[in-house]
Amino acid sequence: MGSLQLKSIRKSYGTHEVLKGIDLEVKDGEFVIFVGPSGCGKSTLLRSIAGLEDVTSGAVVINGRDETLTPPAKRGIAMVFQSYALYPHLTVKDNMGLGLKQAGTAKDEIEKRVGKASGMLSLEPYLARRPAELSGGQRQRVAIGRAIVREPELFLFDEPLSNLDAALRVQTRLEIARLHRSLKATMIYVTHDQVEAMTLADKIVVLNAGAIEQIGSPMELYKRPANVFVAGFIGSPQMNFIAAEKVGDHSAKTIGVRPEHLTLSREQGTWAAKVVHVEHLGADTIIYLESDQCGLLTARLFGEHQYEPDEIVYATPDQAHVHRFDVDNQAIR
Amino acid sequence: MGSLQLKSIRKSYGTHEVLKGIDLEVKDGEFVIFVGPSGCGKSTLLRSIAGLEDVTSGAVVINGRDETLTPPAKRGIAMVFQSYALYPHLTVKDNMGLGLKQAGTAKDEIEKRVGKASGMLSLEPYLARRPAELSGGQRQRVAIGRAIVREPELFLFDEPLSNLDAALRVQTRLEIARLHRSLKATMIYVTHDQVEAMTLADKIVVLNAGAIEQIGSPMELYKRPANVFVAGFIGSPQMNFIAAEKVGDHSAKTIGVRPEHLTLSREQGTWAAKVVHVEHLGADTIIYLESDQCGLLTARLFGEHQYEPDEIVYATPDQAHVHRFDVDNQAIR
Amino acid sequence: MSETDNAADIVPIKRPVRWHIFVFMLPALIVYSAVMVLPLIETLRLSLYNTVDGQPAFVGLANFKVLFGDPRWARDFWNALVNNLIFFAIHMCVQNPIGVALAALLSVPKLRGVAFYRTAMFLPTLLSFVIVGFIWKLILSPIWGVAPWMLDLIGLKFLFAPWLGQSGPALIAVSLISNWQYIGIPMMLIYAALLSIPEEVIEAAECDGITGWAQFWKIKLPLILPAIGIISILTFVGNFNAFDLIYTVQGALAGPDMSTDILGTLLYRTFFGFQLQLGDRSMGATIATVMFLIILAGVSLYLFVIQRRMRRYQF
Amino acid sequence: ADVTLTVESWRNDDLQIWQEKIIPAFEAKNPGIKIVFSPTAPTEYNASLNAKLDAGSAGDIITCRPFDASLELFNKKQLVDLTGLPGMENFSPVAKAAWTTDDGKSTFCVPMASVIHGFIYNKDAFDKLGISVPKTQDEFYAALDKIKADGTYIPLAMGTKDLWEAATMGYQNIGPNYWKGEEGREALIAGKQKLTDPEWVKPYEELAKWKPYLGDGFEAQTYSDSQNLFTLGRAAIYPAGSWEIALFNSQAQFKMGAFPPPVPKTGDTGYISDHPDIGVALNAKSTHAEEAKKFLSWVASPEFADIYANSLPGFFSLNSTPVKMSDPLAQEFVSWRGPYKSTVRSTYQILSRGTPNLENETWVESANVINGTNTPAVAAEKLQKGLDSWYKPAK
Amino acid sequence: MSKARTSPIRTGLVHLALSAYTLVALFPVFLTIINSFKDRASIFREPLMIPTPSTFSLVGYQTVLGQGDFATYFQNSFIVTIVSILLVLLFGAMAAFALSEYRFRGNMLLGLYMAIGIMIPIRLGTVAILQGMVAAGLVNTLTALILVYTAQGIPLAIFILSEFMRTVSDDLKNAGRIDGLSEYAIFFRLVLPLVRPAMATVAVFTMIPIWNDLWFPLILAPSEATKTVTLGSQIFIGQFVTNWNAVLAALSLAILPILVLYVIFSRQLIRGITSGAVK
Ligand SMILES: Nc1ncnc2c1ncn2[C@@H]1O[C@H](COP(=O)(O)OP(=O)(O)OP(=O)(O)O)[C@@H](O)[C@H]1O
Ligand SMILES: Nc1ncnc2c1ncn2[C@@H]1O[C@H](COP(=O)(O)OP(=O)(O)OP(=O)(O)O)[C@@H](O)[C@H]1O
Ligand SMILES: [Mg+2]
Ligand SMILES: [Mg+2]
Repeated sequence: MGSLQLKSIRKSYGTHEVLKGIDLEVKDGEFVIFVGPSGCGKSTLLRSIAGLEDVTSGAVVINGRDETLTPPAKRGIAMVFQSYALYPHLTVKDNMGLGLKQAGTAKDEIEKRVGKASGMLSLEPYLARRPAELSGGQRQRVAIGRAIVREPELFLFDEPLSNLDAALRVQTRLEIARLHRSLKATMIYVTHDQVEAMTLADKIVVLNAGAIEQIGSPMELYKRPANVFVAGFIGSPQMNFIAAEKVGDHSAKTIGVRPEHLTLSREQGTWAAKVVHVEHLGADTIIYLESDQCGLLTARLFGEHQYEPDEIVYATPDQAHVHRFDVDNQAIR
Repeated sequence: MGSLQLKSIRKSYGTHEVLKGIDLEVKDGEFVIFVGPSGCGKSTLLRSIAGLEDVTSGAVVINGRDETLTPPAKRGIAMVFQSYALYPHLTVKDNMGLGLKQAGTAKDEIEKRVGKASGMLSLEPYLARRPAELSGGQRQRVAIGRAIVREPELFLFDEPLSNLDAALRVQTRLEIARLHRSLKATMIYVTHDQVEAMTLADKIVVLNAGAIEQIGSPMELYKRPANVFVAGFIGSPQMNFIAAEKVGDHSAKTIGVRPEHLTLSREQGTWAAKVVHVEHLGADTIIYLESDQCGLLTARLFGEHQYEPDEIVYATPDQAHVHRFDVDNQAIR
Repeated sequence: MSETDNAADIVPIKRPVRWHIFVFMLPALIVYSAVMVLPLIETLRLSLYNTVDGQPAFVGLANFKVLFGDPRWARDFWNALVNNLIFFAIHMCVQNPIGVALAALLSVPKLRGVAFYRTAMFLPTLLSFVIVGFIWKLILSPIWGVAPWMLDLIGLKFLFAPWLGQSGPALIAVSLISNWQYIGIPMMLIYAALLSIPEEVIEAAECDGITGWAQFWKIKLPLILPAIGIISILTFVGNFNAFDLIYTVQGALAGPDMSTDILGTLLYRTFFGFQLQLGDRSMGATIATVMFLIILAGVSLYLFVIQRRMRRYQF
Repeated sequence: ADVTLTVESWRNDDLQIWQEKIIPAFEAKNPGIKIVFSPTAPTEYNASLNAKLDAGSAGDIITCRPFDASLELFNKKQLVDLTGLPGMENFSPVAKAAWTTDDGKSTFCVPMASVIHGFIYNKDAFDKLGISVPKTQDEFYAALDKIKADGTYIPLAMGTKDLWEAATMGYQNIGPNYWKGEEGREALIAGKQKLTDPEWVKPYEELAKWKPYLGDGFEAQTYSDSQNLFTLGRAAIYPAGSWEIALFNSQAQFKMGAFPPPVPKTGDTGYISDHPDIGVALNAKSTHAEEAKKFLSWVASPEFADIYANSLPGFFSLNSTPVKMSDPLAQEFVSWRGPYKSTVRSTYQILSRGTPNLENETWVESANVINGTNTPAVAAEKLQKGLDSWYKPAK
Repeated sequence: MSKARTSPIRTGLVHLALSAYTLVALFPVFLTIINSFKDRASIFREPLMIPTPSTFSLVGYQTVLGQGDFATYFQNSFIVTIVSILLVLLFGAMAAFALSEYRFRGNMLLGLYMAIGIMIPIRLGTVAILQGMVAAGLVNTLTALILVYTAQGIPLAIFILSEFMRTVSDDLKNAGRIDGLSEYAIFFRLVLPLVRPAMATVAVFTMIPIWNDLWFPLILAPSEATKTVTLGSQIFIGQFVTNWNAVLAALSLAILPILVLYVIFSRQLIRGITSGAVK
């Protein structure tokens, strides 16, 4: 009841091609996350699915029907906009309830659903306010609330949590996950947050410059990135890329090691390097190294560690987790 | 040349008090980060410092002068707005350059600074576009660029990186850190991102419901949170709080253990618990546990670990990192 | 809007008929066409007819030939056109800038008494031209003496002249009266436009050091340009249709010596007649058609050239 | 049921008199007929009446402007031929001329009132300055000079702002003395005289001499300014039309007198403009033609003439039966009808049928001449040229 | 909004400028009103003096109010004006929305067609209009006036409103579409409330010529029962009338109701602004 197929969707603004032929199959009830660098076309793709943007060519098939020309209102979707797009003249409550009211839902049913959503999003104290009187995070929550009260089959979220604080973000993320499970709705979600992407998604779609780089489950992407781009994009801090020949590996062009797969030792190891900068995050420590052989390296250690800039350390890659890429930047498997 | 003092700043909207007496001292060249739950008053405080919001009482002292009534333009500040607030009619280039032009900066100097900032923010391809033709992340970068080209003494950033992807975020964060060092400017920064807060700040100010909960360096807050609120707010996933009496500790009301300070073992440990849910983030694994004794627990393990729901495991807190809080939720030192 | 931008060029699939467009257009179209357009066409049609031997007959463009060929008709017409252009120029240079300036002042944030100022300054616009004509004739009258008395107060009495009675100043004086009356229109439109600029953009400008005048010129003005476009075209259309005020202030003959005659007064005099002059519907319709073409040219220029180039910003 | 007749008129000033005197008098005698007097502002009257007649929604009784405006309506068959209407015999052909076809065969309006031009003066002022009523042109200027020298009064209350004041109260007022009334007017229509002939230029030359005697800023002085100047006692002489009498009587706080336009030389025949101004006609589309005719016959009766002329001093009946006027000023005006030769305004009949319109041009040029922006000769030439451009007198 | 952003000097200058123009705008009106309360002689002798006990006189008002049934006239004017405004706003806004929101073939031409109405004075069509009304039996009804004024107001309303509707954010309308709102609901529930300042402006602009119009009441509805105020009071403004007391009183009386209407609409404007200004 919420399957989606995109068939070579293309979209241009004037001569500028933003989507370069997107093919995608989303099964009913799946949770799909779009990630990709800023400006790669995530929002545009989401808007095309919603029917807000006319695609230049290609087809949007929802539940097996070609809906490329169906108006958004008839596609049975809910969407959270990156710019929130709240109705400035309505209160929070009416912002959330308008769609239901329009659909002729009974008053007390609206009341109930809005009550539930606003409880879930801690919005109760603000129900009577207008958007102008809310903080950024509160507005974002209203936008989410507006989408979820309608309980459609297909949800589109454009960076819905970017303005929330960590605690609320975790909480809302869990709520969305629960919603997904309980409604069995299909969800398509854009985020920049790695944790969100890794924890929520059934399937992550990595976009780059209007094209799909890889589609896969979170751990697939983490463990077996198809190419340098995906390898670099998934995981934070970014994977270290080292010119293969510098380290004597001639079967690849580039090798990649994630920061968490480097171990440091003051005594011995594969690559000698100088500590450049140390970041203490509490639970982790990020150490930036400069090595003659491999250039800049980032290592991520669990817990707290005292390293001083200019200290010389040895970094050893975990051989089981070394990625190798060919001249075309494709992973060698 | 960029010191700031806030003297019992209060701000109400009607009867609703948003800031409840904020005292803060920021030294010249310091990097101060405001964190706090959504709606706690961070943006309002920032806007009060900028002079965009009239404080109800209290004083804003910049560089030793009381500037409570000085117009924003004369305070020598630059600000990045949460909603970007770009000039819709100007190109990206002119958006960034307008302030300088107004200040009478020479043309080639403007050119140079805009060039530098747009290089730093990867905005070169968009210099001739207008905000409406940009993606969310691109707009945010323009807003940052507009602030930094002016190189004032005091920067105010309201969640400047929330719409950027991980890579760009790291890159921009480093640029802001570099900018801070090179300009020796004072920066006040609102963020929800723990990594940003921990890595950038000289000093983190934790706000809650319009009041300051704690001020301290990132590691101070992480290691010695003053109270339950700060302990819960700093660190992600959140610290585990356990009713002290349940675990036989009668000198405290609550004890807190961060997820990263729990070790799991299938064989033995302090608290027996059942696995509820496992999140694989690649570099880490988050394990949610249900224990009869302590209720819900979250554990964070480095690397990948295979646990299955319903498995029984034993969690052991790292005694060196157990936090203890009294009945007033204050930390016991 | 964006949703249909490129539909025509590439996607060959036909979109379903959008009935709502018809529904939205229909009531306006019906009332407007039936009560306004058809009667007007009926009238303009008369420009191709004239009475020949006491019978109405189709004469083609003969009426236009008379209007432009007959020296007297042509003289009256060109005189009116030139006066009209002056009239328009004065409105553009006086009324609209002042209106914009007033709107800008009114939109200064946190100003007290805005409602009063706005109402007071809009009051002249509310008045019927009968009132306006009557009051200003009195004020400028050398007999009643208000204007000379006030000039005397500031020691400028020697500047006073019976302006409305002198061919040179009369047109300027009438134009200024009209400016006084209609200044509320640009003021209100620009005020509404200024208010729809988002607060945060202005705040960003404040922080950027762009304040006061610079803020107006560099931020607000570009954002209200579409509204300025509207007031310009409305002024243009309004001025080329104007006649009421001149009728009441200077009479139907737009004295002295036709020096305040504009197209509107010429048209009304011709069409409806005046005193012993009988209404000449054919020549009136001919003048109306020419005026219509002039205005149409202006409006088309605006719609097809200026408005298309002008960027609009969605807030 | 009662039949209601609606009277279209531009005389909104007369509303009260109709409601209080005329209508009750008629209705008393004609039960079953109700009259509604429905006036329009004079400036709008012609246009709105034409529109209503064209669309068929005009009232039953139409008040007629003199000459061509009404003739046009008759030619369009919008007015009924009233030649045989009972009561028409009460009017002389001259009285009917303004509402009769060019060939003199049909009359389509019942003449109602005429107005006479002359000068009204402030008697108190004349007495104070010891001026006697001027009979000739020279005496007239002598009087003006004297008033001017004294300085208390503005000699002549006239402005050029409204244009028609200069033409009607100036040119048409004094002109007949120079072009010899009907004689000149008919000659002009017949093409035997031209506006550039001395008879027609002379009045302009006289007007040009008025300038120094007018008030400050007379160029912007409106008609009502002039009235006020005079009635408030600030001006001594008012070039007038007889219609002012009622208003002046109610407003002026001093004694007034009137004198006819001074003749060029002692012993010259005097001429006055006694101009038919108001008539009433029957709308051809009226559904109550019979009742309306009854009403029109009554308007033609001496009874109506008496009520009307006495309620509206200054509007003189055109009825052959003389009406005794109770108002002294009005009586003064009407008394000139015997010794002076009456004529109608020179531009009204036939000569204002084309474009440019001679009447309109006369307004403009009269003002120009007084303002000094055109010399009398130039003005006359312009008028004649305009007339020549379309008027071909029947040879 | 901030005190810090408003310097007292700047505020003072702004007030000075605004007061100065207010004076210019109000002075003639003030002059009319004070003189309407004076006797005739002092109107002329001391036009600038406010009425004193010795010069005070209500004769003008007595004359005016004694003439005709002004209560009915006012009622007619209000009905005609208000109904016409409502129709103009509704029909005009609907058409403006269609023209500004949708791209369809002939959009531009249709826009131009709708603009013709502001290019030719409707008065020229009087005869045909009157004939139509006679045929429809609407002469001497308020309906006739309402129809004409609605037709007359629509072009300007479309012209102004479509410009303002273009500034309503697409995202917002799209959010509505996603929410399942029909195009009608988007128009009535989202766009209309958001262009309220412009609607109020249009209402005021539409109101002025209607209220002040003399021509169509004269032609289409001159009967006593359908007379409007403007028509009712025009008898004091004839060519030969010098009854300044009555004229000034009639003029003063005519200012009041339209001022009231204006205040009503401009209050709408303020409400529109405070509720819709910020996203
Ligand atoms: N104009 C206003 N009227 C009434 N209340 C307001 C207004 N503006 C903000 N508030 C309230 O003030 C509180 C603080 O808002 P503020 O924008 O400072 O929050 P914040 O800390 O920046 O939150 P976020 O992280 O979500 O951006 C919020 O609860 C908000 O609802
Ligand atoms: N109206 C427009 N005209 C021209 N280019 C546009 C327009 N709208 C978007 N673009 C461009 O299309 C590209 C894709 O935009 P989109 O909003 O889909 O990016 P995104 O992936 O959502 O980025 P972000 O993560 O920053 O929100 C961007 O490079 C943007 O500059
Ligand atoms: Mg986006
Ligand atoms: Mg905020």
